Amino acid sequence: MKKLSLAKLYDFFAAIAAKEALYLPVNNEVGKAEYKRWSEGVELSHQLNTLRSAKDFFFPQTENLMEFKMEGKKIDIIDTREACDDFVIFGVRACDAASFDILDRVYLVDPVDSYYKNRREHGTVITHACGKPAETCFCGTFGIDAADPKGDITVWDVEDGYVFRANTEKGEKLMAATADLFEDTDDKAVKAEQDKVREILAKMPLADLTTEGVGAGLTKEVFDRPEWASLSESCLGCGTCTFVCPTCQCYDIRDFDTGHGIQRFRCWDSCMYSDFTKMSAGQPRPTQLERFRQRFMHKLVYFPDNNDGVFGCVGCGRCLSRCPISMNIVKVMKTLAKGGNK
Amino acid sequence: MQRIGVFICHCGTNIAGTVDVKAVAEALGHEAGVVFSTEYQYMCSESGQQLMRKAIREHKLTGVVVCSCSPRMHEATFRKAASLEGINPYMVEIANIREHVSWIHKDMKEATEKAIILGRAAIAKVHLNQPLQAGESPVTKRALVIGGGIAGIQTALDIAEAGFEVDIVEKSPTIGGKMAQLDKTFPTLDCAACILTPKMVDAGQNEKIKIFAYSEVEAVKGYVGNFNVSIRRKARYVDETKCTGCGLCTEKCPQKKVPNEFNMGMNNRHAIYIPFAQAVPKVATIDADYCMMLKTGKCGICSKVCGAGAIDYKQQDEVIERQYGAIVAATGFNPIDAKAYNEYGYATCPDVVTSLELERLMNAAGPTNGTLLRPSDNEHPHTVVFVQCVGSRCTETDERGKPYCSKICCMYTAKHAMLIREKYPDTDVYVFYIDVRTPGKNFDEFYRRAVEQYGVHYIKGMVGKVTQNGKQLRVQASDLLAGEQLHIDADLVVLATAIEPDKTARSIATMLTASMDTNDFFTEAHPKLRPVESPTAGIFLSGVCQGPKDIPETVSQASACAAKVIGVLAKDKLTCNPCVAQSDEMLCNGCSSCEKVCPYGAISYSDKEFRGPNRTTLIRRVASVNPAVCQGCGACTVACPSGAMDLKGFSNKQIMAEVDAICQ
Amino acid sequence: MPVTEYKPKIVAFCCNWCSYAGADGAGSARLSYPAEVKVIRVPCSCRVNPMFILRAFQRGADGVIIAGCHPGDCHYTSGNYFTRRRMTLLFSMLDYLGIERERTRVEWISAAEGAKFSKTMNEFCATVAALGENKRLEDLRCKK
Amino acid sequence: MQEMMEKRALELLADGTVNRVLGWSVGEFPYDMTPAVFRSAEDLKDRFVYNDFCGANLSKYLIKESKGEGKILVFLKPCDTYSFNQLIAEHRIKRENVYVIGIECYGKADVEKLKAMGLSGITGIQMKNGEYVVETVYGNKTVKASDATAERCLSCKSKKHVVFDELIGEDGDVVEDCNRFDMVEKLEAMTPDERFAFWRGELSRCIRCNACRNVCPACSCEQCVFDNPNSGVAQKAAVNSFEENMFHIIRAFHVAGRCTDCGECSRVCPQHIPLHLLNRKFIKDMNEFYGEYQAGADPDARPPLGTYTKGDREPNEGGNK
Repeated sequence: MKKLSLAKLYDFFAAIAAKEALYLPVNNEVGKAEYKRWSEGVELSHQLNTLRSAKDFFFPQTENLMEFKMEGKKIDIIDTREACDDFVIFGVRACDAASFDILDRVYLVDPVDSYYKNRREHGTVITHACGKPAETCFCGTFGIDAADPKGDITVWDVEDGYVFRANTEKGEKLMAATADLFEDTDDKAVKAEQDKVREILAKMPLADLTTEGVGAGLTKEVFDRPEWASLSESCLGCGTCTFVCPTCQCYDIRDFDTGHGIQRFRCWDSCMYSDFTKMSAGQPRPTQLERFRQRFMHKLVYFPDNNDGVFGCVGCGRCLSRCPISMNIVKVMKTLAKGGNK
Repeated sequence: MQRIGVFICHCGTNIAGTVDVKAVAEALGHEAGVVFSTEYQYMCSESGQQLMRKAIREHKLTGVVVCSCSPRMHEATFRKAASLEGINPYMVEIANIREHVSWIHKDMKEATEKAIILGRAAIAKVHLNQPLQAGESPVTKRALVIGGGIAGIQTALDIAEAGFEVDIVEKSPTIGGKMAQLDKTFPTLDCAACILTPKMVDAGQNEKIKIFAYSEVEAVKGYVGNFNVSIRRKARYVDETKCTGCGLCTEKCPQKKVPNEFNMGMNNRHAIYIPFAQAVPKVATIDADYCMMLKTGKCGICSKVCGAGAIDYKQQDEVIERQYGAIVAATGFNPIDAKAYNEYGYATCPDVVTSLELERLMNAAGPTNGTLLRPSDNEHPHTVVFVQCVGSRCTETDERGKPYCSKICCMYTAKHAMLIREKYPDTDVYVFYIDVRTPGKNFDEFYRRAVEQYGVHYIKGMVGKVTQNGKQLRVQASDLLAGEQLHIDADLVVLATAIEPDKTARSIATMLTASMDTNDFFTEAHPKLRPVESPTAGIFLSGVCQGPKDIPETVSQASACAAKVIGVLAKDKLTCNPCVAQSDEMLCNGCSSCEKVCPYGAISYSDKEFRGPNRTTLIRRVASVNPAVCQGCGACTVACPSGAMDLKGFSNKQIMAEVDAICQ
Repeated sequence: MPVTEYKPKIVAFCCNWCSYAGADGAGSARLSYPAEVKVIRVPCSCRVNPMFILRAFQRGADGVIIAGCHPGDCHYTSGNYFTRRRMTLLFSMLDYLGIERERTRVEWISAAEGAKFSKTMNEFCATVAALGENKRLEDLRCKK
Repeated sequence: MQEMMEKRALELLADGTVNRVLGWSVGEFPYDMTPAVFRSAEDLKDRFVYNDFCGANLSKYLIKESKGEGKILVFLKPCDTYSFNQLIAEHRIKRENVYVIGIECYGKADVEKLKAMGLSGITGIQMKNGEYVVETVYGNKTVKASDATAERCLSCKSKKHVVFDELIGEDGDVVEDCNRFDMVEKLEAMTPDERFAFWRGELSRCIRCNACRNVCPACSCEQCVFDNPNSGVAQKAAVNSFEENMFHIIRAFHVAGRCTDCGECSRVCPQHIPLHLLNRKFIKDMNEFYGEYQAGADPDARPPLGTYTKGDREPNEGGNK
């Protein structure tokens, strides 16, 4: 473990930014944290988390896949892929860091998504342990430790500075490159900080949220639960929960006619949308009930079913604060848990 | 995918002179979906059309793009040619590369590029065109003529002659119009009343013609073949069906001080009056502004003397609704108000009169019983000066006058000069003119007679000022040919005032949705080829409301107009424009936004059953468009937030495809 | 910047009954205007959906003009009155978003006003040329 | 308030006037109530809640609910009644199937404002005497209720219920001197470059989640043009600045004259874009150009874009600076 003094944080940023793009949470026009590229004068946000998740770095909302040019009856396919530049994300919380594992389970298994892989390979993730969790936090439900996030490097706030721990080769490399800024330290301060945070987490209203009633192998039981009707009743069918979610990974592929060619791009899609996976025969989930159920079945049943019991949720709590009508995964889980064994 | 044929017209050198037609044909030939592309000298010619038809057959075309003159010229021609080969006429699009390209751009490269882009836009549109079928709507076999002057009378008589019903709506108490006020007519010098009144009587007696005199059009709804018109029959306070026109009331009425508009206010009439002896309908009218009984409730003499019991002081305006298949605007004209012309002293000097006032002064039924006496002292004038072009042919910036030539003034002034010289040879007559315009049969001969035979002094020059000089008028003028200033002491000065469309024409045009030019003359559908039709289907133009005309021209236009009206009324059904709005019921919210902007009331709503998700049934309120009533403006398409309402032939996607092609 | 060299792309939506005929009239009278003006014929100015205007800007137009019958002269009685309200609001909104208000225009041009058509187009082109390329409502994907 | 509402709802359910109740159900926290339909007395007693954080406008749900069997009871705040009326004007709600109880409102609270004060780990909020005692795992804090009033409520246009079958609490008046156009005016006074920069900054955050659209009572199309692949303008993502502008301009235009200014769009925007400023611009312009008009105030009134006068102003006349 290495220690960075309070004063040297921005020297560390400058050292990284000199070589590659550095992104970190910054307060925006409306005072909310959002990832922005660091340059001299840009200040790190002290908010718990960003409005949008960190998945954007590896799975952006829109990206071009390829282009076509047409002339007469001839079509040229243009591969627009190119290796992306190295970049560093600083300040990723434990929940978002865990979301990358979930996305990896989708995009890095066969067939590998080359667009995602490209970004993943060139990105270094520096996580930042939570100091002041909120009532909407429930990462613990999914075995995530807010006080010990993963990532290539983990950073803890301690009284008089920051403690860094490299977790991967990428992380080691980065720290080695900036070694002169650091001094050696032990894990005492970190342990103290971790104990404090874990103690707070235990007091949070969602601390006792469990995955009772959901999980791998429960497709039939959960799918047929009558509560879906009332749970989905007031859902507006917007994509807010999906788009702020760090683990939602569905996309749509569309063509855009630029007037001088076609751009084939993909963009985030939401299973809450009425045209999600619409086919020539129509919409396989004709009402909001089915669409709503799909989202939670996927996260709480189908995903664990296909991924060794790993849930498709990291408990970041974004959907809890952002849903226009305050319906969310926690309410769903609690409802399903309640009547589950009846 | 369409199979599109592209045909580029040279229009002789009209297009080919500035646009490289071969290059356009070549470039458009490479567009997706184009299977045939060629150019030809005159696509609209018989052989050009044959070429197109042959290509349609041989290349199995499903769509056609013609790059030629304006679609307003030949769209119909090419649609018809295409339909002869079995292609729906609405699969033809025109790229206007003449009016919009070759005629305005001089640089060949630039013009050719633009022609190619307009061609591409037309191709992009054709790709999205759908075959459209025109509907049919029935025709009400009755015409409405607005205005009962000679134009309206002639049009009505001709329509009636063909066996159709006609209504004439005239705002004054009698038909006859301005012609009834004229004394003699040029170039024959026959008496206006003698030739007009038989026609008035014919109109009054014709079974097919119904005259609504003292009435005004209040609202017009509907469309060609099916107009619904509200007519306000103003209260005459005299029962038209009872009044015999004996005139006793008009003699006994104690209120005698009403300016007589028929005589241009130069004498008075009674509060109850018949405008003139030959009025049709010959029915008395009470002028409510002057009638003691109506104003104070004291009098009632007319009622007492009326043997027929026709007087009805309690009469109210009545609004009636009538249906018509076609409407004729024959709203006529008025002389402009000469008061604005201070320099000619019209407002201040009583002996400065307008030509129409002179007509009355010379008419046997006029205020002087036909003897030419000047208004100030009833003396016989010995020197008369005519001033031409008062308010005509003015510059655009002149707010008092009109930019156009009033056309009739040169001839009626020659007539006046000639008549004065003939009746009163001791009178000197001077005419100041800018140009003397005499195109027309026997017109120039007539003018020359005035100069040569009658010794009228024609002086090319402008009158600068007319001032009262004792009992006489001092006329300051310039003689442009002699290059000198003149002073003439005249006894009477006559102003040939410009004519302008009647003030009511503007509101009538709005009701008829007929367009007008900046001078408030009705616009014709085509200045040369469709001079008696308005661009609005079913609206026709007769007489001076379309532009200045003399009587023979008015009458011939009136008859031409009647022929066009008969053309409509003779049909049992009219083919509707298939480019109408259509509502996609699957998208319609039933919110009524579209209905609010539809000028024709073509949109209605009904609750319909739809298949909902999971075998449910939903009932939704949805809009539907009556294609016979919709005229295809498209207002509803923009009012509709969901995009349910679209316009056939000009759909959202078609227009956006054109935008894309143009901006590319 | 050589402003005079720059030729803006202009889309002119013209009502079939007045302004399109006015454009024809300009042609008949050989009253020129820049070739960058391309006319799209619509039955009435009220057919012009704000989406078409934004679409034109997206696809590379630098200016959009809508020409219709003079108020009171609409072939369909009231179409241009609705155009007037809709475009007043739309233009005000574009301006509110900081998009140059001079890039959009509504003109009333009758069938008889070929000269006005030509004059209007010349003026509008000059105005838009002075503003330069449309940057604020552009879609970079559509640029070559 | 909650007790009175619950009591009335139970009575109306019991006497058969209605068979359903549309209200709010309890959340996980003191501030996250979800709109819900209650079908039984038990359900009402179990879950029904009403407090300062029940901000959602329930009128849009009635498009669907009023087509169901029997009558539904709905609780509407003054601003919600305008939306309700507007939907009546657009024939979207079957009035005879709805029993409206107007509830008095002196402004709703916005939990975001509490969170912006640094309050986190909220476990309870006690409301009394115009103050909130916010209980958190980090300690308690008392804040003035007015400091937590939702932004939209600070410029409330009306405390009057324009439609109701009965009222709970007082009916208020139209707020004559509401300051709702202040920010619009401020923007109008800026230079075009400043305005452009402002809106780029705001709209560039858009993630096209459609929350604004889907919550909007005016955006109740069977299918939105932006979702309809046949419309020619469908778009799924805010791919670039053009599409952000296109979506928000056209959405504002489509609801112009129909938007009642309920403020839901800005309330729900996860990116905190002040979308209501677009709608308010249209409202302000329409008021200034065509006379005062409040959508929803009178369901029989002619909307500004559904009518005209011969002397309307010309589009080329400038409006802003």
